[in-house]
Amino acid sequence: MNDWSQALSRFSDTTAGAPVATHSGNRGLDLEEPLLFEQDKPGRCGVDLPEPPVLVQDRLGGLARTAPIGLPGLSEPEVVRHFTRLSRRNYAIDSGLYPLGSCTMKHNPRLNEKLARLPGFADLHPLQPISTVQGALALVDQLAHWLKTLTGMPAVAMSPAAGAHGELCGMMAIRAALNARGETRNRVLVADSAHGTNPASAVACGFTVESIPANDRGRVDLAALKALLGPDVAAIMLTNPNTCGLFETDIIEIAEAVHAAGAFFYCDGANFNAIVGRVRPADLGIDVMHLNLHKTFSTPHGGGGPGSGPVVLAAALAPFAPLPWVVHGTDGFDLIEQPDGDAVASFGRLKGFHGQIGMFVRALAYMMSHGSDGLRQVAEDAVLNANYVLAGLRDVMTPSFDGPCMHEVLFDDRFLKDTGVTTLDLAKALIDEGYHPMTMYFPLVVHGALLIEPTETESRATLDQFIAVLRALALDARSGKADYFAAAPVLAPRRRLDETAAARCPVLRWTPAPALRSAAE
Amino acid sequence: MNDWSQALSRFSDTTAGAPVATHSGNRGLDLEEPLLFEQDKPGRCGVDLPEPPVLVQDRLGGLARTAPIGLPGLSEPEVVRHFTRLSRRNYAIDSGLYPLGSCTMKHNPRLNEKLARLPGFADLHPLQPISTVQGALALVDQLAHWLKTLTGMPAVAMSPAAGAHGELCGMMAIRAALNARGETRNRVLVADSAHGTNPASAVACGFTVESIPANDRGRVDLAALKALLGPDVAAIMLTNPNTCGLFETDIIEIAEAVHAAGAFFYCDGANFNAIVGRVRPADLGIDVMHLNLHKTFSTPHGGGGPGSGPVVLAAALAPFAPLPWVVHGTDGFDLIEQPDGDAVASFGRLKGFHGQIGMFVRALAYMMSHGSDGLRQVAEDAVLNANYVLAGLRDVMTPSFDGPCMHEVLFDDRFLKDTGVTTLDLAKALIDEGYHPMTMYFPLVVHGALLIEPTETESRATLDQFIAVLRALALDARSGKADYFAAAPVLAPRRRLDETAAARCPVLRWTPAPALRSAAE
Amino acid sequence: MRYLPLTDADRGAMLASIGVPSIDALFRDVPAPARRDGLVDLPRAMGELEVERALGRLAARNLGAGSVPSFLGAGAYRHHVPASVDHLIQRGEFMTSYTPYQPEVTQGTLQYLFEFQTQVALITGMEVANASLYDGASACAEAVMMANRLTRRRKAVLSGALHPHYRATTATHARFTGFELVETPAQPMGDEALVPLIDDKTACVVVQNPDCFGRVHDFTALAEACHAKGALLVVVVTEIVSLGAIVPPGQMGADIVAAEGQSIGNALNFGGPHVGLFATRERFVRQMPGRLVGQTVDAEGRRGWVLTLSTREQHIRREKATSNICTNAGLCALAFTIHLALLGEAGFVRLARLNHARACALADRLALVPGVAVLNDRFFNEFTLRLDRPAAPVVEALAERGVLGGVPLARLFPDRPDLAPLLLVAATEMNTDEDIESFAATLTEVLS
Amino acid sequence: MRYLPLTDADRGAMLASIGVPSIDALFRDVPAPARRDGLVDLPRAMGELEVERALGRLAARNLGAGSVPSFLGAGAYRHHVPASVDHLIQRGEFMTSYTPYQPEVTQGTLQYLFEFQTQVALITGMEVANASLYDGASACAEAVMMANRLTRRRKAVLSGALHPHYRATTATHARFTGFELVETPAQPMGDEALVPLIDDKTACVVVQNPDCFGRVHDFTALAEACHAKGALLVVVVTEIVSLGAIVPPGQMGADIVAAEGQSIGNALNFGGPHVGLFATRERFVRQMPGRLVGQTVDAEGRRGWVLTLSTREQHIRREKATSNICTNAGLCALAFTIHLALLGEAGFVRLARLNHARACALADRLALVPGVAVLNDRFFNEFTLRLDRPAAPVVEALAERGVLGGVPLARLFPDRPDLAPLLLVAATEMNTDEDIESFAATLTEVLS
Ligand SMILES: Cc1ncc(COP(=O)(O)O)c(C=O)c1O
Ligand SMILES: Cc1ncc(COP(=O)(O)O)c(C=O)c1O
Repeated sequence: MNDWSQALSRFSDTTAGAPVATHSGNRGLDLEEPLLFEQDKPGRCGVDLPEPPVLVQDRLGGLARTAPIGLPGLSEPEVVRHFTRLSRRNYAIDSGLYPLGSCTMKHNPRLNEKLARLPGFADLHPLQPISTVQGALALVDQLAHWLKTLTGMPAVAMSPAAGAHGELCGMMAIRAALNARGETRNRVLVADSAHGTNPASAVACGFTVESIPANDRGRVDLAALKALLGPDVAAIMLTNPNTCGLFETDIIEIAEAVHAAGAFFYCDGANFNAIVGRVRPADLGIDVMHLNLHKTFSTPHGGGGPGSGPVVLAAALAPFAPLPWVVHGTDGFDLIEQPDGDAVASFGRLKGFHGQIGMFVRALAYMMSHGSDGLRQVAEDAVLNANYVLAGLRDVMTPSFDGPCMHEVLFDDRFLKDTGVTTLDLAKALIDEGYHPMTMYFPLVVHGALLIEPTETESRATLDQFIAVLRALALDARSGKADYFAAAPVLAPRRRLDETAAARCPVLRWTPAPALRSAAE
Repeated sequence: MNDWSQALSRFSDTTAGAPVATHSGNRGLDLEEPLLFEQDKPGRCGVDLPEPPVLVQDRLGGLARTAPIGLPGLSEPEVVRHFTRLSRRNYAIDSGLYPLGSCTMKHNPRLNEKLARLPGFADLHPLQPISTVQGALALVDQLAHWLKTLTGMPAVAMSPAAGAHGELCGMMAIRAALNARGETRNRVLVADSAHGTNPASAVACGFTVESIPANDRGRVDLAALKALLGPDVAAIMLTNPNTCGLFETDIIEIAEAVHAAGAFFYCDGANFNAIVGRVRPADLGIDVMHLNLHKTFSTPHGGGGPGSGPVVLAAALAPFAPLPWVVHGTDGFDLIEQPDGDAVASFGRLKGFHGQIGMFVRALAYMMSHGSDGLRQVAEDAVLNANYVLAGLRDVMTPSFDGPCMHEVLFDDRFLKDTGVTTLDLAKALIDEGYHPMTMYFPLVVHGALLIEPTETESRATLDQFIAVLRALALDARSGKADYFAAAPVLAPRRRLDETAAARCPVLRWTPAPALRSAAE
Repeated sequence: MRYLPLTDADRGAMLASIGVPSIDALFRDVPAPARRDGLVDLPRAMGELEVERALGRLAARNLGAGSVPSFLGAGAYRHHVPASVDHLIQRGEFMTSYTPYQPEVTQGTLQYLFEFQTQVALITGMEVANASLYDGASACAEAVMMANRLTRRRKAVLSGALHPHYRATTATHARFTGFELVETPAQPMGDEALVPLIDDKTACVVVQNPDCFGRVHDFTALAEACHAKGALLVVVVTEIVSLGAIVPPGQMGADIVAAEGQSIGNALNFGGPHVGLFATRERFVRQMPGRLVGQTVDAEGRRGWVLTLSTREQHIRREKATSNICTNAGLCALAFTIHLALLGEAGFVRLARLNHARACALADRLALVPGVAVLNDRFFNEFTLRLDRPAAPVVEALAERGVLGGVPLARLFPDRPDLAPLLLVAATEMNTDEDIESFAATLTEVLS
Repeated sequence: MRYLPLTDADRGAMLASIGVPSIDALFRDVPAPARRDGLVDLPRAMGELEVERALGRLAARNLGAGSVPSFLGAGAYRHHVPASVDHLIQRGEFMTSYTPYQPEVTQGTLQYLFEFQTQVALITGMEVANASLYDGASACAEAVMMANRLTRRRKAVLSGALHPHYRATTATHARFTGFELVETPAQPMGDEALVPLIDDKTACVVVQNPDCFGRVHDFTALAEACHAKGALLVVVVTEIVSLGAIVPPGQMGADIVAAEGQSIGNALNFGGPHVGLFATRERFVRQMPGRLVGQTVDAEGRRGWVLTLSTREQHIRREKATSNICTNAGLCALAFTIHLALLGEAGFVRLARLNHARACALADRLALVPGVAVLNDRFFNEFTLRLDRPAAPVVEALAERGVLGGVPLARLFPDRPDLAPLLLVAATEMNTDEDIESFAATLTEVLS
């Protein structure tokens, strides 16, 4: 006869030491779920495949795998339940407001998912004869047309797989253009409020990075920038609107100064949502900019990708765009995959194949759905929502800068001074209230930053509740409830996690014995 | 300047009077959601349709709708979030064990969903020319072949939309056969452990119902049945395995007695999962039986349908099957939609069109996936799992009958005697533990019934934890924790709901003023 | 087998802890003659890819209505369903849960059913609606039986312009529960005289709007005539989208509305599953068939929903229940609720106007085809044509040329040779100008 | 617009509570010359149905690989993905959440990434893996740069049999970060001599298995030669399913594995999105690019997961980061994790065997076609043919006849006329006997 209680202790593992309200460790609809590897039954399989024919002799050249792999065996019902349960431990746009500044977490239409799955797109091999993929090439061409028109730029490189990849692409184009001019410029000036990928991308192209200080209005200090400019400066990297949620008011002068110094102007377009349809980067003097299709154009962020980061380019940089190029050929579209013909100056290839086509379908469907009128409305509503949040909170929290913001609003932690409550604590309290926290401690230019980006797909009622909750929490903080904040969250699937321990002795994979031990620790 | 706190009170409505841990009323990932109607913004729309051309004059004959309808206006993001949040307040098979006795809550494969959505099935109009739907008719024919083969019966009526609809169909066929024989028999004998639909269906065909008592072994009392049989008995209705989870051991003698009395034997096939592939109802002397495709053959229950309830028929009843009939015609398949030709004796039509075709695709995909071998294994594993639960609990709970059970196991509340804990309390405590409760207070033949049907798609590990939890709860009950049980559940989205109040003054729809009032009550 | 979590090792260990030697021991209650040792004569298990191929081949042998210009209606309509609808109904928490018997963990289902009931009541102009029935035809039969219970009368007058499937379904119930049906013959032209048929034995009159020839009617006077005789008016609606454009039955004085909801949120599915809508007056609710969700509060005073008035239902009342229905059309009702939530007031009205406009365009174009006459002067998105020859072979000829050109009334009224030349055609927002052109051109070709 | 919840009434009220007269006031920081009043020159908003039609037309202008017999590989493979995979990755909680920066409410993402890391480590035979990179080619470039960091050397030796896209991607990074590449020419026959190219300036040697001609290799000796010189061995895998059948790189002594994971769980997508796999030795982890999920406990001692070792990453280290990568391939990694969870040990091994068997059958059949020679004596599911003429036009001719007959190596090596007659063909579990027959028959026809 079994000792049934083992079945409990097994599950208590996952909540070892904790005072569990239930025998199972579950809490109503909040269900604990062990790792796949802890559910292994040898031989069990969630896919039925025909028995392979016995080969007289394989052609693996004596390299047939003999050692077991160690993958767990589960049935389909268990796998479906496993991932359903995991999904229920996530917050998402579909669940509620996700005001993560600089991430543009907007609604992801299901239409786009449906279209990306059409066999005519999803079931195409990248190396099929060009004659059999004319529709897919037309798709790339149409999306390129939308991006070029919205930015006012003459060319676009479609292959980068994300924003950072786009930065790399842009900086490489700049380097290639300089080489073509026979110039060696190695300095790149990056705004100190820039996202970490900016300096990292510049360095990945062999540049050295210096930071441009911000002025007290949260913008680039024009004088300081001019002082930094010189014959050895290859480019500057700014984000506009910048990561303080502010439009760079001097941007045209900045562009002129940069061009006068013979350098290029790279703009991080992650915040394009604030100005799409209302401002064309080309009109600001920008030479090159990446667009995060997974932000402004709503391709789902997917818990960390896949993304897509096309890069629009000024004429001076266009010839150096990476391969492949979709071009209009004699009969239909053609694909240039080698650095010859028109693409002879291309700096080369950034990834396998042609780009994030599946994301292109989604982004184009999104753009067509909005149209020129809808996209302009997107920018206006995104900015309106952010300013509405600012107006609702300015008297109880501390906005870092005066005046209206663009699509996101930046607060610092002065309003928490002497409360014993930190930016982090406030964010964790928001989790109990049913919200995803805002971006914290970024940008680095203010202390204890709280960067809130509601996006245009949030309703006024949602913002009203969010504002009311933040107002109430700000009040709580000032009324000495520091302990409440320090303990938060208490209603989520997990309390605060020990990140120090995780980094001190990293457990980066499951292994039979140790994992159980560490779980039982 | 807005009074932001209104935004809170609005939401507190939904938790009026309750001590809420948070300002928003949300609890981490457990999010409150108002009604659609409370999110209305006039003019807002989640679907973009082209502006209809202005008609010189409509052809509605002066009946154009003028009064507003009162539907709320929401955007797509709000609608997606609304229903995502609602879904997260449900328990489901995908989340965990759903041991609802007599409901056969088994895994629903996504393959079946995908196939049912193939345009070749989902996008067919029921009245297209027969020549354009040969594949769909072949599908019906193939599914019919599987059902006839598995039951050993010569005919099947495919159109019933659910089990109860199948019961109606079966009883109508019996009535039609009797009429054809020129016999008027009005009494139908129904086992007292039968599901409520059985007597209701019999009455809906104009029969009077009498109940057949069970013996102390939980089976039909053969002697009592024989005593009830007579020339005015049209049919008996039994469920086999019955709703006590027991196989009717005397079933063959019962069939003989029924037939000797000139009556028909209707079997409720809701529990076919216990015997599929191992026992053919035809071999038991059954004349007619419905099958719940949404139970045995895994079409999703969908929170209350749609289902499908084909009815297998003995030769004596086959001619009376309802319309339409799918038949093999001269060129391909044909559809008989009128009571003529072979179908001249058909008792008529039960619903619009041809049946639950979308469910047929799913059920056939399920059957093909299992095959004759897999379906037999289904019955064996379903029975094995139920007996495993019985073995794990027999010493701490009180099984109502001796011996092994079939696919479900019945306990009564004797083990709760003098604990102050009821069957209902125990079920509610299971909710906090992360389980859907078993079927309660059904069947009516035992006191405080707890009917547990794990199904074959639950793993041993899942059953081990379930058993362990029930053992622990049984112990808690006996150790005087009645208050804990009376209060349960406390971890679900809602505590126990006031069903009496709901029935006393029913609020069956939202109405602008009253709904708010009653919510605030 | 991919769906079965138990391994042979599990099975052995489980049999051991049960204390039986073999699985057969657990089937010992099965009488020996009925035990089967071998496998039934059916194919063995197939992998997902094989099943996909096999059923894919079957699907490929059908002509998908969306793959050609298509103009079929007659109780099932091809509308555009937003992608988010199908995404949301497939959420496991909706699709794989049971009827919401445990309200604490099924508030999701209960709340949307409450929203569904409200939507149905609003668009039909009625006071209350239930949580769905199987389909429109069975809802029609339930309506008549409910009228019988309410009036304690056993006669129903059916309009000849009621969809023949609805009439047949109702007739089946009449035959077995023994109530009387008075049916008038189907008349594609002219008004039918139903009032004279109403007497003090009449439980209800059943009419359809738009009717099965596509005509729209004002039933206000009929409702008054019914009420004057103590009878109820049952109005059937097979194209629910029509209620965005025409006066709702409730406003005409209907006592019960039985409708088909497929047009909103649901695919054609070759006829099923669809979703039956059922609405009536508040005072009749205790005689209503099907499930009802009601609002209440929980132990903490928070608003919530439960299944209510179950004393009408089979699981409580058994043979005394108002209906035998149990499983209904939950997930189709959810699709309906989501789609209508997306449409909202503005979208629903616009969708209806758009349908009417498409149908007007189609009627005007087809009227120009030699040998074709449009019979309706009033319609919503569907109307009747009289051809200069039997319609059925014409439709076959159209199908061969890649046009699904409507429903020949001979298919619905085989016993009415006089209706053989009639063709029922519908247009929705799915039909483009090109569709209409190619229909007209092909029809011209076929008729010439 | 259906995606925008604000109404004009909202906008007015919100502007009022902000205290500005118009939306333009909020854009006042935009320099006047850059302000645009009109709309950009692009189409206006479209409804869902219109967008569906427009993009449906584009999709219809492509020849879906599944609609004909298809034998393309060369870095992207057509495998069967169970329906449950695509269902689960579309759950809103996965698809619409961000990188898991808030672990308390993203345990779902974090746990599957931890499972993904473990799966990748297991099948490659390595100690640790990261949470994904963009794709195989970019992973290859990252591997070389990581080797440079680890060895503080700046020379990489690339096998000529490395996929040309991988080589090109790596070369791009080499050009801009200034490290040296030594490349051997592609040789479809015979072994290449890499060992002599390794010296004490060599950071790493990069090889591929199976290589871009489909050949499988044992790199054990090469690994020893690398280590003897203090260099690292980087093994690239473009067909990850092969690891179910052949000895994994880890067992051969690889120091870094850079692979493409598309074959498991992901569609072809015309080349993207795919998913880059990256695995290495535990002691190298702090030089690893990309995200890492680590196990820890929460304040109640319950096991949980977090993003860890972030001090390698750009958002902490900025210009000193090990890589600039931020967004990676999360959802594709989830598809990989789910599919591999379904396969498990038994299914993964069987799938690999099945692929090898299909390829053997294909090779045997094509070898019988006049004018065709099979070059490989050893392969997994892909091999190289030598035709009696240039392969590219042959492939075009095959496509016209409804067969996607592999990848002409001229497309990957345009600068190598000597490779023009070579055709790279792959077979997977998706290819039926009929597919193989019609390929062989059509090829015979085209070559005769
Ligand atoms: C301002 C900014 N720049 C660049 C990036 C990097 O984009 P991606 O994550 O797509 O690589 C981000 C993303 O968070 C960002 O917010
Ligand atoms: C034993 C039994 N009979 C009949 C039914 C009715 O089937 P349906 O709900 O499909 O109408 C059920 C469903 O719960 C049942 O359990």
